[in-house]
Amino acid sequence: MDAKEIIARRVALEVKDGMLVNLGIGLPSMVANFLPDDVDVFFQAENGVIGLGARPPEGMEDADLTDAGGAFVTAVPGAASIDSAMSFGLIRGGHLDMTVLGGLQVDERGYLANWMVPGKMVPGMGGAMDLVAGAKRVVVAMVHTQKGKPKIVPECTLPLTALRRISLIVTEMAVIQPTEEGLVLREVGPGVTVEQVQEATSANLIVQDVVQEMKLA
Amino acid sequence: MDAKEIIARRVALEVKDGMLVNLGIGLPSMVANFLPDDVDVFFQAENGVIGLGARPPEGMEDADLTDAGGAFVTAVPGAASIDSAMSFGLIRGGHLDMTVLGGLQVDERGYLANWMVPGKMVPGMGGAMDLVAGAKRVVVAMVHTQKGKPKIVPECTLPLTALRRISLIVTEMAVIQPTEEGLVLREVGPGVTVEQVQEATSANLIVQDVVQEMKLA
Amino acid sequence: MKRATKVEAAAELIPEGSTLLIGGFMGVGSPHRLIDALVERGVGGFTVVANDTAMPGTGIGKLVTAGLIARAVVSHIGLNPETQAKMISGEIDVDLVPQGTLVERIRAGGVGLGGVLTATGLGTPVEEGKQVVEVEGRRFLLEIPIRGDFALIAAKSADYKGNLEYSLTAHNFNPVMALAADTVIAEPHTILPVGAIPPDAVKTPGVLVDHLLEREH
Amino acid sequence: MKRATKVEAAAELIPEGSTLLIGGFMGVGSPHRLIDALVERGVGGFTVVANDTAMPGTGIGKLVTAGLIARAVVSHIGLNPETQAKMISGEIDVDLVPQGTLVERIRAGGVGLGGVLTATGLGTPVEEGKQVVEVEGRRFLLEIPIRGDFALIAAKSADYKGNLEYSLTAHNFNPVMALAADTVIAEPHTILPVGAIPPDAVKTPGVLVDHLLEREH
Repeated sequence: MDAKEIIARRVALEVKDGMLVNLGIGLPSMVANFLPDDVDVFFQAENGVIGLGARPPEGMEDADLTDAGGAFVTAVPGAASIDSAMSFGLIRGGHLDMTVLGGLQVDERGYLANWMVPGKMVPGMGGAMDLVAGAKRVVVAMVHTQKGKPKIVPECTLPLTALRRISLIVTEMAVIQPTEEGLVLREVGPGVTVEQVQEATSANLIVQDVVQEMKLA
Repeated sequence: MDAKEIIARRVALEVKDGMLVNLGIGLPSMVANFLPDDVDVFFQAENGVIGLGARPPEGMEDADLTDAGGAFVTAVPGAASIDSAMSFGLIRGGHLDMTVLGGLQVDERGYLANWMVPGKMVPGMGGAMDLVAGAKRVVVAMVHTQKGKPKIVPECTLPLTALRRISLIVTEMAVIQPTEEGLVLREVGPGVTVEQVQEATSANLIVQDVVQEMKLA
Repeated sequence: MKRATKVEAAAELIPEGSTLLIGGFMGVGSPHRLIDALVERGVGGFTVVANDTAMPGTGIGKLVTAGLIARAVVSHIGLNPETQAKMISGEIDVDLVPQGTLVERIRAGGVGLGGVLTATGLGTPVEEGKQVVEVEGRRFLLEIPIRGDFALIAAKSADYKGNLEYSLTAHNFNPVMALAADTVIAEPHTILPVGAIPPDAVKTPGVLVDHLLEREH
Repeated sequence: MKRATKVEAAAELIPEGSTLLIGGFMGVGSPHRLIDALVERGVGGFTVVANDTAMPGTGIGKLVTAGLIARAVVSHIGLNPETQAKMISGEIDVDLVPQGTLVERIRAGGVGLGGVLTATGLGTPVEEGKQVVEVEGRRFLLEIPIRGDFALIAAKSADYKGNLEYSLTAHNFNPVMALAADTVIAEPHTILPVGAIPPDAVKTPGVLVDHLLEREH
């Protein structure tokens, strides 16, 4: 199983029945593939659909039904079309139960940086700042290191996405929960040791007695 | 012709083709009866319909289609249902071309008081403050005096409805335009003299060379 | 999926002293069966946020008559002499808010805004005690969010996901209130199978609705 | 009633240097025929307010390629390398705004609010130069209204009163932009007779729409 699949499978376990969930583009969108059948959730895309479904069969695409990345999608029974004011009203107003986003850095305060690298990459924040500021739970799904360099750091050096402590970090090596006391290591990846996680992390990790190995959906 | 009909007929001449118009309850609502046939306007009621039509025939009322006073109405072809956020978005956002309201007092600054008499009548402002603050044109339709006492006064003694100079006062005795310089007497009612208007008005009136007699629709 | 609730069971959910956002405009678009059940049950001390208190014998007017309201945050009480009498006697604490400001304050509470700036109310008693903020040389009142413990709303139809449609002037405050309460109880005239409401017709996404009343018999 | 306009005639209405609010999300729900006509005409220097600049060859991306944009107020340019290159070279001045804040600023401009308070952007580069307002102990950014000289919007269908319906994720910024410009030009896929769109289906009331493009051939 590659790193991305491990992450997507682990994040899928965070999705509970009845939730309204926003999945970011890329890795986070893979989470939808690993949900148990008995979990009844609505996926929201910030461009304006609640009840996002799978890709349509070829030839059945609709130019007016895409996800936030512009890819063709379908709508499940009971879906709703909303405009951007309602879409972000739901996000900022705390109606979104969970958002799963990628990350460039997360620090010991639980702050996320995921929208720009000054001088290199300035794509714009899109909906990320509203999602991180407003969703009930913010789960960051990312590979643990970037070209060997830790992404979980003492303090973000990149511009922050929001002044909000995120809820959970899921990487292929670990599940880490930001708390008021700092970053608590909750689980390690398949075959990964606590020491290996610590080596790949420049932030201080709080290691409690029991660190379980990740369950995967 | 009684005072109210004179007022309603004169106000009707202010309604131009293509306008979106809000008529208050009572006297202002009579204006709709005197519009020329070739004037194509939309009436808005602040409770949420654009394209208010006449009363329905008996037996064809709908409990979900009323005006802001709770009276049954119809909807013209091309009508739109809107919620209160959109309704007042249109009002406050300057999308309403004209509102016609009753008045308790108007003063030399052109300020209107029409929503409460402290200690006597505290019905609440309803939509009046938004209408007066936000509509492009505010026309006050009222009888000239209240039990012989002038309603057009040097300075309102009743609580104001808004810090906004209204556009026009129409009574059975006069048409008066508030301007930066003060209240300009534009027209007198049928058979009414300038002196009679001045006597019934405690505010200073600016009387220019030509004061015409009201035309009535 | 939401199982439809009996009206008595829904009323039982609401503790004494709760803050209730109640839809409707002069009784049009109010949740009449819920209101009747609350009167039947007799638990009160409520803070009611609504456009108005309707008339005695109608909609929210029944809650007034039954003595269940301790505080009313409304734009208008002019057509309910009982509310006025109880305000004067001190039984009900009445907070009068301009209609457009009221709906924006509820919307702000629902969509996670910290407040909105409006010119409505400047220079009137509404200004008292409020922060005035200057933006590009213009003065505005800072109006802060309103939220409820419960929103009691009426709708034309629902599906079993909780998606709602509204009818004509029965929209009014209902769609905005659905955003702004911890628990949303919707009273539809009818309930349709999931998928029977097209996505573009949904005005309140089902994710906002916690309880759905059984359809009318 | 609104006579449908030819797309070339609509493009001619727009002077050099205008501020344009343009609907669409990655090209979905953008007014494609209007954009093509603007490119054909070649007059530019526009300030474009939109969710994004799509991709080269799509929607607003065509305006970027044609060099018609002097300033872009957008949430995201990540999928258009041409916009990024022109930002770096200084040809386009790019103002990045969080998506939820962008839509609320346009809404505020449309519904007559002087500004809105949001926590989105606090502690990030978005905070720079902005007034921070404290409400009940919490800090918020004061975000001020955005309006356009023109709104260029797309719709599923219109009637000859200008009432508009939208489809699925092609709603996005269109309904809000229809509120916030001096002149609104709507590009519907089809135009229906007046009365053919039920009042409850109207998302943008026709009174907001100034010009209607001829239907597609």
